[in-house]
Amino acid sequence: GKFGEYGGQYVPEALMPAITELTDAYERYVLENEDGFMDEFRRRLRDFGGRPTPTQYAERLSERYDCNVYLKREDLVHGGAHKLNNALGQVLLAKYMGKERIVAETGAGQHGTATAMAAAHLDMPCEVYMGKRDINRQRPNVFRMRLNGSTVTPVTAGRGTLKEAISETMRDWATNVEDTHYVIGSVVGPHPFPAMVRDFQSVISEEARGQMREKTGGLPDAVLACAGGGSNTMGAFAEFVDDEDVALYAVEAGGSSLSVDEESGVAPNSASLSTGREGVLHGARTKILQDRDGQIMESHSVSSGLDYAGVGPELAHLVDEGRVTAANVDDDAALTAFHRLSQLEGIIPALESAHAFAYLEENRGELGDSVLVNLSGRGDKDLESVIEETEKRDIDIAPDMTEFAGGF
Amino acid sequence: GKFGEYGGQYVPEALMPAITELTDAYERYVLENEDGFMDEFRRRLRDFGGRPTPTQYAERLSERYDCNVYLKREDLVHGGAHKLNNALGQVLLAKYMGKERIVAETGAGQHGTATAMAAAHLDMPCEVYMGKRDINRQRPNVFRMRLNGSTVTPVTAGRGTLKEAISETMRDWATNVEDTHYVIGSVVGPHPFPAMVRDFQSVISEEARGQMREKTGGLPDAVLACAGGGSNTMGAFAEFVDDEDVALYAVEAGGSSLSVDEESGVAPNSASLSTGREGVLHGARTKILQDRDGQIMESHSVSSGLDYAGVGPELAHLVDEGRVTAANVDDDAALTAFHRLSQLEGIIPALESAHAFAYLEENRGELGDSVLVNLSGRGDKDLESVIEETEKRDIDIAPDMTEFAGGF
Amino acid sequence: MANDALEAAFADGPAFVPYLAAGDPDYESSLKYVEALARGGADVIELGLPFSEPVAEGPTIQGAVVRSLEAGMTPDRFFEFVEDLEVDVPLVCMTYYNLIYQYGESEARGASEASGETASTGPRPFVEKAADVGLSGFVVPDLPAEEAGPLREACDEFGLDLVFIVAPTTRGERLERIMEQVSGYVYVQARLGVTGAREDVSGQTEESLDRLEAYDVPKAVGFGIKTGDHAERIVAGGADGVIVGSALVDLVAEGHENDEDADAVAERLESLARELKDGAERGFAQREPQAERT
Amino acid sequence: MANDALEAAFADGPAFVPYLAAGDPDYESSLKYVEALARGGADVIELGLPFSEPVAEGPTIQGAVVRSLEAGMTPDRFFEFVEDLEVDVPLVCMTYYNLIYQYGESEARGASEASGETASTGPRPFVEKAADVGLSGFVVPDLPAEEAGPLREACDEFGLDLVFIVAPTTRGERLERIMEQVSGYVYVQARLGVTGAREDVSGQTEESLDRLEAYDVPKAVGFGIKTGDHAERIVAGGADGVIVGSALVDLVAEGHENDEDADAVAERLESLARELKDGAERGFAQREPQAERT
Repeated sequence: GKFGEYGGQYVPEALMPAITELTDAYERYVLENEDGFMDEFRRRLRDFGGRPTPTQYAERLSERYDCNVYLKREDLVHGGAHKLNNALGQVLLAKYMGKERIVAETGAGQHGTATAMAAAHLDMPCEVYMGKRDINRQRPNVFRMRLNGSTVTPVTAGRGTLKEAISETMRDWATNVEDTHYVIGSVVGPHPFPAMVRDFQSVISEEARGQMREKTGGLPDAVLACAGGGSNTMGAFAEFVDDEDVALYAVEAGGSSLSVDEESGVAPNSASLSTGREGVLHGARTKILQDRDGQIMESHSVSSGLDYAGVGPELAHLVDEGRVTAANVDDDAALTAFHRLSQLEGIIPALESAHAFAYLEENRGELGDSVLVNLSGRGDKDLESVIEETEKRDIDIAPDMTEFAGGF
Repeated sequence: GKFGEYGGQYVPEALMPAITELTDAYERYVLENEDGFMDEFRRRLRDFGGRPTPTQYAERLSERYDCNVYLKREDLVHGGAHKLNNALGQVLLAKYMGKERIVAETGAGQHGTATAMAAAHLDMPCEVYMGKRDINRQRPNVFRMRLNGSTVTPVTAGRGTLKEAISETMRDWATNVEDTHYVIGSVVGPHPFPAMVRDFQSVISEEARGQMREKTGGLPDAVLACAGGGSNTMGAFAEFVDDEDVALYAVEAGGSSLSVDEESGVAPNSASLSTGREGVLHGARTKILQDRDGQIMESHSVSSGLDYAGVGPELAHLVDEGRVTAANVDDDAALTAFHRLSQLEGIIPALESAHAFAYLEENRGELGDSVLVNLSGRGDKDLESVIEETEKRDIDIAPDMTEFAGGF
Repeated sequence: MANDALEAAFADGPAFVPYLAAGDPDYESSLKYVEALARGGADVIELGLPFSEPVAEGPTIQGAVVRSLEAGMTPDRFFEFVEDLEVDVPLVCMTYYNLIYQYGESEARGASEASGETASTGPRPFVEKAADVGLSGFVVPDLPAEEAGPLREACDEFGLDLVFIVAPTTRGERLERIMEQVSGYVYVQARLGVTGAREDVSGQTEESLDRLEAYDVPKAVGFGIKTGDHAERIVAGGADGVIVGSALVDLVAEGHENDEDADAVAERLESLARELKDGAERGFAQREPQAERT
Repeated sequence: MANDALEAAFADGPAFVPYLAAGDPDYESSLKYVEALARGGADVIELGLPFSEPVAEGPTIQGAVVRSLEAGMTPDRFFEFVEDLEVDVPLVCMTYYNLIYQYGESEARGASEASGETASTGPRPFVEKAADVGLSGFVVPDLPAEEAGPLREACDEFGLDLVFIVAPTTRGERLERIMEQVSGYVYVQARLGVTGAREDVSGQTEESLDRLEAYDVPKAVGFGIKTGDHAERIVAGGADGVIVGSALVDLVAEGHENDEDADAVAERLESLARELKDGAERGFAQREPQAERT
């Protein structure tokens, strides 16, 4: 359960037996494919989730950057992002474990909607905790969860965003631990979550590695993925970690600045790998945005899906080891990359994924001849944010926003 | 260019040479795979579009209906619907023909967004005509087209909906016919469009037929698809037409009533196959919603994508021949089916596709042991409509709408 | 073929062929407007029977279509309109094929509703009725030669002409196919696009006229002609007639918007008609020597 | 292990162990409140050092955490607070591990910033400081026995106790592992869930006490105890002490919301403390004969 110094199980005692039980189930079902769990998981990922997703050669980006750019198209997964890979795996595992209820937290709503879809598909009652402020910002996602039959419970504590929702979900779990499974949405939390979520997400790199070999006869020189909690990142990297010639770049949200405001407890970025400090949050030791005392900071990013003060412990370890390069781009660059990809490739990316493309733009020519970018999700969910954020800035490639001033 | 009495080329003389040129290109590139056109098309459909899409066994629907229900998951195609199959084919064909500009019309915005994506992908300038009223109702789709670099031109004629947009696009084409290709969005219009669009969409049934064989060792007893213009319908049926034991059901929008109001020129449905009369519209002879004199009626459906007064000539012919059964379900049934699928299967369907599921509900037990339903698109685009329309009705399985009263 | 009136209208010098939508903006005013065109020197009048989806028309004539439909125009009213008109020039019905086709369908439907059958009768009943009220022929913008068989037959049966449009893009075999079927006159579309008055005259016109030189049928040029000067240049360039629609409809629209007296509008229409007719005649006078044509 | 104060507090009859968050709702009032608890009969006091993500707490204690943080509570202020307190009962610091861990980190960072190195010092500096100001031990809700090694070592070094929580779900090997490490007392979590006052007493408590019977360390039961009656039943059921937090914090919150005088609130706290302490003692009196326990 450790990745170097990182990881572990820092949770209330009441949860420890559940975590032990989950660790056991993870080892048996996921690692050893007991009762054909992994076969069923892969089958459902295929038929329900739409896998495999393509690895696409991006003609116009390749031309622009004078290298071969490939896109791993996780935006095509059911629900519009890689999130389903994990949600489906965990809900299915909960079923194998005989659990009767699912809880999950969500920030922007992507993990919540993925879990709600998986729970409906597998006929499991599901309750999703979501900060009150996020609920107000992400009403379509709230509605989608409700449509799928899930209960969405507002969390009013603190600033009403993701980290409060995570804490609240841990409380529910601690209360109902005997019949409930907590579907954590990223490679964070206590062991076995970081390893398990990585394993469910590693289908991304497993497919991409084969597809790259098929298309190019070899492996890419670099793999780029955006990093918030790090689930798409670890998913995109996992099968390449042992390929030493493949450089791995985890691109975090640089937000509006890499500095922090300790007074107000706010970091105007979500760059835990780049600027965070080792600590313990939500069950694991990892890199965290925190003040001098150890109080957790409110993070910020134009992309709500990256907006988290921690990061997966394994990713933190791989960065420390030098295997993964931690990088970041700011809000402006991400937003510009969003517009660029939409126009050049006919793909509207999630603002999360746009960070990886912004890094590609900023480092053109320096990443090798063959670059694989994980397009972790589609941007339909971000349209309102894009209008709002584009209006504030002077992005010359953006379409005229006049007609959309103030949103839809 | 005829399907029995239906079809033909009823267009202004100025367009005839373009149509002749297109017919020639269709025969060479599409039918004969000249210059490897179809290979490139299929490759792009795979890598850019995300094909093949799965044929999924729907466990909970199967249980509910006591038969085996399979879903052809066109909702997983890039852009969220089958529309890209055709848009990508036509934009690519335009490139092979040396055209330098794309025009298209759109009603709800699905074909427009698909065309805008394909045009960006293939680096073709694109102008999309859209009724002013539709623009106001579908602002997110307008924004998506703009993001992809397309121009969206409002059409103020008439009631400002799809049929006016089609007429306006034909006018643009008639003006710029020498360097411009008109990407028609369905199996309608003058020959070769109905045949060509069917061929591009028939990848749906080609895949599904193979997938059903693989999954069940045979073919389904019935195939259900919703029908507006009929592109997903013909796509889902094409490869099954020769399988005489496979029953084919085209489910139209019954709207609020199958009657018509000749005085106001409005049909409160879009059931051209069920209630329309033979006539000539937008370049083809087919079944049309028209008044006694032959003036075209305004159609209506809760699903804007089915909201069209005509239907593909081949589909009209197959209905006359008895090969396809024309059916319809009303707005209430479609909306209820939308909620049912969302809750039972974790898939939020397009309101269009929901019509096919409503027919399944209404005819449970009568469609055979194995039923394939074409899930033509996802419902994210319909969330606002669903709120508005659900509020008006008493649908007991719908989630509580109070919080969403008045939209997002 | 059977009807001489149209060809005859082109026999003595250049023909001026104005267009108006019947019933625009209302039945009574429209009667006056069409009669004003006749007084202004029209040799043939194209009368539009409005269709809800006028795909070949620009904004001006779309406006006329909407006004006429809103005022209650229908095929039956159109035939009455023709009967009520007091003009002595040949009239051509310009409409879209569905209205022609449905006229027969709906008659047949009325007859067969009891029996539950639906018989497709095609365009014959419409043509028969047209002949009956004294129309001389048809222009059907969405009916290319390839689909025109049934209408052509009915026209032959009842002695009406079927005018076809030749576009700048119409060449070779297609041109021949059209010219085999055309009668009355050929409508030479001056430029690509849709109907509508323009500020200039297109070079495409001359090319088209050159292509048509070998054919014997009168050539009337339309699309974009707005003034006497345009008409002059077109006829000087070799056209046997000019077709003018949008410029005239603009006057009707203007009068309607300003709530003007129909007689005042009719006077302006007559005056513009005269200008156009005069322009055509000036152009015709310049036709010798033909060598000067570029 | 090294510190006898905690075990001693349980030696003479049942211990009443109240909890308050230090600095809630402000530094000065909080001092008064904690002192009131001591006057009300507290045998040990659990003092919360608030952490921004209190995952084990219910809404009541979350509220206390927010108030205290907003009033400026920090680890350094907390140590001052302990020094400023005038009470003569042992104090246990209840906090989350990151604050303990970071205290060392930030000290080390201060020292190493010039050299650019980052040394992980772990919990030792925090424990050293805690011993310095006279704290007797720790409860760390997010630190299970498996991860407690470094803190345990530091506690041993400086003679502090490390209290562990035993949940209703803690059994078998896990229980043994905890009981090997625990010192001072064991915090018996009366029910699943998070902290918070409840209307009833859970049957899970008795089961837990049964499981712990073999172990020698004092057993204090917490989670949900609200009244003297609750305390009575819990102690009658075999507990060596009762831990009460939310019911007391409720009084602090109430006073804060109503802008009450701190002394008035302190009085009510003292009174509730006394009720709870009395209840515990009544319960203890019923302990013989033990056979009556179901």
